[in-house]
Amino acid sequence: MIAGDEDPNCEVRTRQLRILEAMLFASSEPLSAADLADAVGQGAALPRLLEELQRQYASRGVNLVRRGDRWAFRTADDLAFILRREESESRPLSRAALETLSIIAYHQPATRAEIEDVRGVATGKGTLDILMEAGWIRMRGRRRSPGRPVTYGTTDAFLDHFGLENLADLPGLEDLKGSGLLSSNIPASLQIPLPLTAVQQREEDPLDPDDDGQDKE
Amino acid sequence: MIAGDEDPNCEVRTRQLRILEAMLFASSEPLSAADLADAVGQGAALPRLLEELQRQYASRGVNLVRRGDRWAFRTADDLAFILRREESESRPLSRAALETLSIIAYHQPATRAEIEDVRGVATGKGTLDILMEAGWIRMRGRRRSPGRPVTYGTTDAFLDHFGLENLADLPGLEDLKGSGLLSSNIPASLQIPLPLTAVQQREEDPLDPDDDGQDKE
Amino acid sequence: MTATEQDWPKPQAAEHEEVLLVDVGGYEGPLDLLLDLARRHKVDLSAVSVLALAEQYLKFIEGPRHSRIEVAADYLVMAAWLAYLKSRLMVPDAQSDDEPSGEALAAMLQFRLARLEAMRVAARRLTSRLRLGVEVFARGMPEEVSVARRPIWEAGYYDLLKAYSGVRERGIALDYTPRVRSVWSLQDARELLERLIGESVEWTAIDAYLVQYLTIPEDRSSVRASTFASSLELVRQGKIDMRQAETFGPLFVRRRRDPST
Repeated sequence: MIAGDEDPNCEVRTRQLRILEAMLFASSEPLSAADLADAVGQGAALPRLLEELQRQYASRGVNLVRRGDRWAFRTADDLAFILRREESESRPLSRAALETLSIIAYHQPATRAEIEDVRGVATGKGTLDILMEAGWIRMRGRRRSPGRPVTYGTTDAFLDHFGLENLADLPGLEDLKGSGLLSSNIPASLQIPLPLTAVQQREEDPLDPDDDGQDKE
Repeated sequence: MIAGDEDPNCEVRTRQLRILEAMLFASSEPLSAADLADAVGQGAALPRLLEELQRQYASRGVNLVRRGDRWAFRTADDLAFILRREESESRPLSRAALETLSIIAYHQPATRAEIEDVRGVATGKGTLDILMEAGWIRMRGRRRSPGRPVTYGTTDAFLDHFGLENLADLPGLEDLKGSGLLSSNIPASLQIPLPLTAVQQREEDPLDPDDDGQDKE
Repeated sequence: MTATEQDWPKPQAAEHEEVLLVDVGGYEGPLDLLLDLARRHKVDLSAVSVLALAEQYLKFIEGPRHSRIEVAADYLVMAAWLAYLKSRLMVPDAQSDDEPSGEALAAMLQFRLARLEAMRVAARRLTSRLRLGVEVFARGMPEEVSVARRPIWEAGYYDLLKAYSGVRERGIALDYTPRVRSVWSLQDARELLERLIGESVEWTAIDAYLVQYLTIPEDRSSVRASTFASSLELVRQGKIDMRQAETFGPLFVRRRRDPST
């Protein structure tokens, strides 16, 4: 069943593939290359092995997918209608939460002020909390700007949930970039004093380990 | 990749296999034939499909196994080791263990009673177990004396860990005094055994292969 | 500039009156309301007349403002800004003016509307993807990885030797037997003194009585200490007298004469 027989180290390779297969199958969470490397041995050409495994499973009912820097087996997209289950979430995300999530996804790293600037309305702290609790966003760092506001970004779990290989897969990302709608640097001529402006500097510092994201009063 | 191409309804069959594969993968419990039948269509020859799937996965890292009249994917038996991860953590050896180890090193082969005699304190079995687990001591044999007590000695790993070429490298009485480890006003009667000179005197029998070191009651 | 176009289709009055009754709280802020107003008439936000939009907003907000005092400040700030924008759009720019032109402000508003719209579309596209746990699934029966914690024991060579030395020294302490010293008890000393002094009433140096006992060096201090202590006791009991002529001089003792005899 295993392809790649042309390889002289076929037996070793087959075994490495089986180990990867078993590990990825056993876990419900995506595994990082580091997690996998430990099991197959440091010398193994992990990227090529994963590629091979991905190829072997491409036509099957279960596919090997990449989620950020992690890998996981997921059921094939085209079987969605057969496997579809009722949404287990007791309450779906509010429009505010969904909008905030997509603003963070497309603009990351984004501060709360920037999110509010896009939405034109104050963001309840609860909205960010819900998204963090869902594991889809996280605090990334602090913007190098007055007040050093916390910046938010999406997580690998976000990629996993929405079936994205990486952030470049965000639907319509290229179009949005092309139209300048994601540009944070609004031309100076368009700066308006009222009603809502935001400091749009991109620089950020990574979050300190002991920084809980609370702003100093 | 999918075998069974000899089947005229290959495409249907391939699709049925993919559905089974995805369902079995995603299910939180083993599935019965009845659970699966709905998804692949009532007309399908389910037993043959499952057999086929089982065959396809037989050589892989994950196998399709039958549990009673239910089916599930499980990690291949020979790869069970990847599911047991060992995490090591450094811990300092207790004083009791250090003392016991040093006594065994100098006085080997030494019985538990002899170790206790030197330490002046009863030595818990746990202490010896820890040293054996660390790979630094081993059971050498049984003393040819009443009760035939087990004798302990150090291992090559012990030499390795402490950077000794052989046991004769252990510092003698004068070395210990010279380095200030032993106070200089110790009685002349105190002897530090020369490593393993005692072997000839202290008769011991090698441990039988089936002797687990337990003392007969 | 599309922002100054005057061909904004006027909504029918009836419909407009209805809209006016809508609680502004139903909108997520003034930008949401503006976007909603814009989208009622144009799909392409870049073609929206900002001037007309501003007028609509101001009209919209007037209703609740009069009927309900608690219209959110956000809406009023936006209303004020749109009134300002309107005036900038209607009055030609003065060259010396440092303020941004009406067109620039209008373009900025369009940009923000388009950006908010884009994010809404993005959110919809995101949620219409096949989602994990809804259409796509992870392994349902993950096989737990059991983690066995294996201690790596740390012990240095010095620790080992220190431990051994410690144990051996402790062994010595266990074998310790105190040196047997001959010690004169006070009782013995007292009996001896009484016997030696006897009935002698002559002043005699105490060392002279003890001379034979003081020859053994190890015993000397014990003999002295015990006999001295005992002699004090005998003085207290009125059995002997003692005297010392000078500091560190010899001690003299004699039997005390019974005053009654």
